[in-house]
Amino acid sequence: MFYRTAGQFKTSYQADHALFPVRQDAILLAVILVFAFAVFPLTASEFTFRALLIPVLIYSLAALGLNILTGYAGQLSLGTGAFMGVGAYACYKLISIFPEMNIVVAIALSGFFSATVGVIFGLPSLRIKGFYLAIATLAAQFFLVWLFQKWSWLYNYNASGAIQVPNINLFGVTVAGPRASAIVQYYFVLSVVCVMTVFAINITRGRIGRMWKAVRDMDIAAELVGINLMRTKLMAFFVSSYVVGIAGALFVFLWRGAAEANLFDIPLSFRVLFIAIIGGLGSVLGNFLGAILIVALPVIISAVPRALGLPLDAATVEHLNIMIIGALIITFLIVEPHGLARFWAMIREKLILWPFPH
Amino acid sequence: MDFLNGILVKPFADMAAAPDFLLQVLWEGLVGGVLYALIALGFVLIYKSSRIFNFAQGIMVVFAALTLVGLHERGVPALFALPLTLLVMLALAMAIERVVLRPLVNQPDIILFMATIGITMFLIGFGELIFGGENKVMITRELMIPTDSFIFEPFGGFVSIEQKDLTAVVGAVFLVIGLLVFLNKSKIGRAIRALGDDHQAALSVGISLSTIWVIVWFIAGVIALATGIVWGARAGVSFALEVIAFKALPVLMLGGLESVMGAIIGGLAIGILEKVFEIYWGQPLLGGNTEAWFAYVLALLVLLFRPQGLFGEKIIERV
Amino acid sequence: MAQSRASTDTFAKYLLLNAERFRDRPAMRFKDYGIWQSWTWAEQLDEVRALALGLQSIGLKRGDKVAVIGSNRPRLYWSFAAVQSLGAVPVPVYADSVAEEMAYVLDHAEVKFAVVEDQEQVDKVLSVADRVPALTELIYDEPRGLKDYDHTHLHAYQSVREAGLKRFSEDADAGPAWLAEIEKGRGDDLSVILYTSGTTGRPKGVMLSQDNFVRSAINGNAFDKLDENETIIAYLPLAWVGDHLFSYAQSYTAGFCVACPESAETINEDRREIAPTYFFAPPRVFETLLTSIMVRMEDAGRLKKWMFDHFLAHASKVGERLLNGDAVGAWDRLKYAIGEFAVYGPLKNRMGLSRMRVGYTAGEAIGPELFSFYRSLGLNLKQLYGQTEATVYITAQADGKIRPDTVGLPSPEVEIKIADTGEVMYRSPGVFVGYYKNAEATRETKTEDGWVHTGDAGFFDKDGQLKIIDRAKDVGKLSSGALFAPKYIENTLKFFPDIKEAVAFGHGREFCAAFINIDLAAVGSWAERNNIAYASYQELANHPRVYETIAAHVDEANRRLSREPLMAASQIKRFLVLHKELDADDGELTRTQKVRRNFIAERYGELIEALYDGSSEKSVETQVTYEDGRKGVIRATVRIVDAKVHDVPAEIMREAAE
Amino acid sequence: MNPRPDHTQLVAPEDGIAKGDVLLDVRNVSLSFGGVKAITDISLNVLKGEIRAIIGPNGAGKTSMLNVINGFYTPQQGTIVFRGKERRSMKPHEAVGQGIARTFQNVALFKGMSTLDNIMAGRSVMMKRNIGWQMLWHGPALREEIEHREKVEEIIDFLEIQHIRRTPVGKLPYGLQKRVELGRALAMEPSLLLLDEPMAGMNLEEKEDMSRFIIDVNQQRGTTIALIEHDMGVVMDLSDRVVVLDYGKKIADGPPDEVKNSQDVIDAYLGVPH
Repeated sequence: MFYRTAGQFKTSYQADHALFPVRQDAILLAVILVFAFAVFPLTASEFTFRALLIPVLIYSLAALGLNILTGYAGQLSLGTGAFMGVGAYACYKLISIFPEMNIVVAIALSGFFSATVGVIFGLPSLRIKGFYLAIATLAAQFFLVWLFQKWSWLYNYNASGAIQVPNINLFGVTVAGPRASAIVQYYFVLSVVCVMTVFAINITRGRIGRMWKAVRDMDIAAELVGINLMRTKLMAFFVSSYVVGIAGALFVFLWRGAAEANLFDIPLSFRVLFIAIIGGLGSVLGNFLGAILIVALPVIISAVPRALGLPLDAATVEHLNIMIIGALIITFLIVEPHGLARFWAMIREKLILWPFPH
Repeated sequence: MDFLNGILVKPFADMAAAPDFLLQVLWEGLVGGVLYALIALGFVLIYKSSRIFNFAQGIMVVFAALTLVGLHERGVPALFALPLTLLVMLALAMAIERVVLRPLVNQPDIILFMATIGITMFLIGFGELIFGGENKVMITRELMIPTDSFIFEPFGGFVSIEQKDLTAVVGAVFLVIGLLVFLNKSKIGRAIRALGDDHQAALSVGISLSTIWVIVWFIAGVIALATGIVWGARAGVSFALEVIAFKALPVLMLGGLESVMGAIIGGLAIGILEKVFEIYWGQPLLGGNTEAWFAYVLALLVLLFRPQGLFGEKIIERV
Repeated sequence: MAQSRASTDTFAKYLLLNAERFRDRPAMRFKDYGIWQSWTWAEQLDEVRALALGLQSIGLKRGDKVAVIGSNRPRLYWSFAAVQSLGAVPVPVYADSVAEEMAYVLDHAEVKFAVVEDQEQVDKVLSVADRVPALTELIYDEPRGLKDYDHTHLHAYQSVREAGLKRFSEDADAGPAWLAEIEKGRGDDLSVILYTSGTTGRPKGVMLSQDNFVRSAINGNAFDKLDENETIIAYLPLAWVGDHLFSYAQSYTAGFCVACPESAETINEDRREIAPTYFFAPPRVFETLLTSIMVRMEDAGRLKKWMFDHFLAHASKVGERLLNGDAVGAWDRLKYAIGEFAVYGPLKNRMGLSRMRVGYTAGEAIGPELFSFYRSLGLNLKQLYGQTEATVYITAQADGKIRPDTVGLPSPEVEIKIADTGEVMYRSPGVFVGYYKNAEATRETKTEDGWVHTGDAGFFDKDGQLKIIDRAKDVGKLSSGALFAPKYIENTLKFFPDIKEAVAFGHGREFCAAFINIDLAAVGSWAERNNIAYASYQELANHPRVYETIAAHVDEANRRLSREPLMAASQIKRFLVLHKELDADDGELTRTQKVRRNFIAERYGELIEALYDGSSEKSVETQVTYEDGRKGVIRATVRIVDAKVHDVPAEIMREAAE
Repeated sequence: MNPRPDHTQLVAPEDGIAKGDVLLDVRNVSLSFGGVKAITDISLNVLKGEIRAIIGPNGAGKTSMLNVINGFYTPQQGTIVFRGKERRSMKPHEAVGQGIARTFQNVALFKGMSTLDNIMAGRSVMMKRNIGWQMLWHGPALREEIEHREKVEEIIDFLEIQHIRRTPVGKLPYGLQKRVELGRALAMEPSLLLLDEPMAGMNLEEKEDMSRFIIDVNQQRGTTIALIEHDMGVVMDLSDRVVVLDYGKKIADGPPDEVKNSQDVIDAYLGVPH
């Protein structure tokens, strides 16, 4: 209905390979970006920034990283939380050792640490497939979290065993630490997420993305068209863990402000996995949709009874929350196993074909 | 040199020096291993019959135990609460079949796997909502499980074996034997075993797929209850127990997803080895708590050499 | 080299002019290799020059005839211009002609060269080459599969083009000489010879001059205010005069861009991408489009279907009035605007007609309901009445006040008179030079003072708009003396999407009867939804429930005919559903898909007799030609059904009586 | 001026072997799986520029033979000489590097990807821009992408699959999937193209189309083709030379006419017991 594609034709492959070959998609994105960069910052409250906007962005990025590995390259991972931890701890150590280091550089570098660890734990993927690999990634999860606890050098021998983010300035503005304002942190996270998303889109739509998808869809055939399975899989682990590591660094530095080892435990891994799956595997957009749902849900669940005058205690809300998320996951899987992104794709398809049903 | 000594020599010297303590460690490991094996068994049954990697198996253990204790707390006599809990598990199996499995039949493995994670979360939330999130004590005595200890004194030392652990081991052995008899001798059992290979063949036995699924999930529920009672008696009943579900996963990797024997042997091996490693290497050298990951790393190393697990069938790739 | 418009009397000169005035504007697009390959006017000039010089170097001379055979692709359009620039005459031939037909045309036109699309056409031409003595060189566009052919007289377009490019770059005189050759061109030079597929007899070669096309095109451009900003999609046969006018002559004179689709399968997709601003199609195309819309909407959800039907009903109420600029109430306007957003706009978008400013249906009469449907959506669709002999334009509807039952006012510079026999005659700058090598036919058609017989019966209504009833020779009388206009009846029947083709009989008979062809797409989809299994067209056509459906349509058609005083007598009393689809390969349709009534009457004589002798079924054997030219026989028992005849409503009787 | 390529770019690469010389020589190869012999001491060669057929009843070892040739299986005995280089084993992706491409008996396409992407995937090996450029997309990565897209479009044009360019291959009918798979193999610009039952499961019309494509590939591009086919009739029309396998052994080798009349072949197809 809104998608009037008639008259949009391409006279060159450049145009055909544009990010949004359909004009309406570009308009839609522009609208969203205006909201993200202008409308939200002007209207959002401190609570909205901290409870919704910033976590949505960070979880989206983490899910994007996981999606690269699981959705594009087909390698199921249950250890995302730990890899986020590697990014966070790496960033913490970098800032501790080089206090003058620019925070952007520190975050960018910390991704390389998680990427390296990711590749090491990705090595078994060359021999192990499917669920066996999924379980193998749990080895990384448990081992790394154990390491975060036991290796006190990582948290600068703090008695609490936790890492605490100091105040960090960027071009004279405090972006991290107790003094940082939410709006600054929001803009920082938003910018990083935008840049990473663009990179991810570009990689996934080009040669490397095709190789990943080939390995995912049929690894034997991929090998027989000349794709080097080892390099392709490890590349996926590298890129995925890099993005996840960045998300981990943002998670602690731009949002939580402090972290203990168990923050990166299994529940975090699963939350990111849910976001990726509910959002839609093999899609970039889905990560954002999934993150919005998973982050907003508890907020809504606690807000609705309050609005209805049924005050629930915090524990009940927490239990309800878990239960509803569980039920939602099942419902989503039944209704649309390919996630919210596919849901949107179908709506978009309907709008393009409108008024025809197919 | 000290380091190498610490890894290669000292642990064995310690073992030799205190064989009674080693025996105690082995026993503790064995009991843990029995529990791992039981949970893994639940996984294997479900995987074999429906190709579902049931992540919820661990939480079913907790849920079963919680239901039992919770019912008792609300005044249901223990011996009545037990069959009632079994009924709840049956209802759960039916609900899962109806609400989750049937609509998701023929979906890719990963989707079903995710669905079981959904079940897991639902059960956690549901269980806590009804029975509360605090730690509970297993009604060991009410179920007439002995709680004393046998004390032995081999090698001039001291080994204590708790009677409830012994009961657990003996009970588990009977449970497994019963299960194997059921799977091999009964019509339904054979159908379940056939299902893993070929849906059509299984259907030709004359039992509907739904029925088989309900039965399988119910059996998994029974195993979960048994595990829950034993584990609850050792560690108390709360959702913190769910970590044991994760313990069962490396067992599966070692034993292979489809092998009943693999689950049992893998479970015992991991139970014993992780205990021994923790006591003799982990605590002195690595700051302890290595049980958190030992099983996984071990399984991972084994898989690197045998990608299908110790008991899995070799996969021949065809094009 | 500046050219003024006044002196541009040939298309080659227009090419030079456009390369100057529209240098970097698009002239041609072609969906190939996944994108719209595009050429500006300057590039188009380069292409045409290269081809012309290449053709010259393999011996093409002024006055030679060059056959052009294939689908709509830039290189074939360029060959028109290249051939004309050298003073030779292109003869476009229908690409789907069987070898037999092609042999006749090629030989009759004495073609010396042939520019063809691909291996299929090369094979066809080679298979009849011994019957075309004048033919010396064959040029093909698509090299696939032709590698191992003997290339002594066979040339790849690419190599001819390259030879031309080489000549142009190496020989400093070649370019100027070519320009000089173009300068020699005159308006009264022959521009093309178009063979009309004629309903009877051998095709006739209509000779049209440069002037015919240039002046008709300029008049047409002015009439519809067409300029260089238009885009059209070229998809109708090259050999059809309409395509030659719209996609070639008007493009050159107005300077607009012509887009060629990727293949026959992707035409709808391609049209949507291009979204032409100027569009032409025979009624058949609009019919197919409407059928596919309705078929696809069948599967829509209840709510959507209701909305669709509701807004279409509203459109049919006020849409045309809005388009005609009549007064419409504010509420209706608002509702129409909502409809535009929810239904009409998206629908036009899916059809690829969102940007259409001017659309024509031509070639034959369009059903009024069909016509109104498109107009009610806000599409400026108009009717055009024309002929090859007139270089298309005889009458056309002007923007604004349009009535579906007339074909409009005389086109600019066209004079029209109605002969005593009721036949429409015209005189215009587009009137053809003559039939090639057929002076007798020319004399029969064109009078000394330039009036041309159209062969159609018609009259002017009170607004001065021309109304066409039928072919002059087809209009007959029932034995009662009442008028029998078969095409009118057929069009009434063809309004129903389930009916693809109909042939009405009744001249000299007591009553009117009809053959009906079902539309396989529409009826097949209906059958699928109703779980009716069928293996073939024949089986489906003979299905009792299909007969029921068709009977209901015939009944409705009769009801409509009964409301027309002139037609009420020729309601359909009996009909049958034909056991095979009428097919041009069997000679039942013309290449432009018009029914060849006399041929059909002859071929199915027994069935016609059965219609009138009261029998309820008839066994027949019919010879068919398959796509590859093999022949076969199909046997069928065709059932004949009676239809109900309606009384003429009283108020119409009164009107008629007044 | 607008360049419009004329199917001239995609020809079989120069591999230093003259037309008619031996391109591939399989020497005394034996292969068994855990004691079951799949191939027993088979020698055969493929000449540059020919269409070579390998036929035989089910279980004759045809697919195993292809798997040996392109490195998926390592034979226990015997060697393979390709383009003058001798080898016993190599990784399948190395075989691709040497110029061997293949299709599969049960279509092995990347189901989640479009026709275009599937064929593009066939050119992965030839694309070189690293991840840094890929991230930026514009510039070298895009240029490379377009360069290969042009070649892929030629293949799409050649195989007449324009209308399904954007369709996910999982949704295509079987016959078209086979065609896409051929396209993907062609995209690799192979010296030797291995086709595993290219016409299995097709109706007559699809078979005719596929035969035409195979012949066109061979004649226009000069690609050497070795194919396995079950349908004797098709093979006899298509191929220059035929080798017949039965129970892992070679029972005949030669031009179609000769092979057709061989008693061993007739027996094998009629199922005469050994």
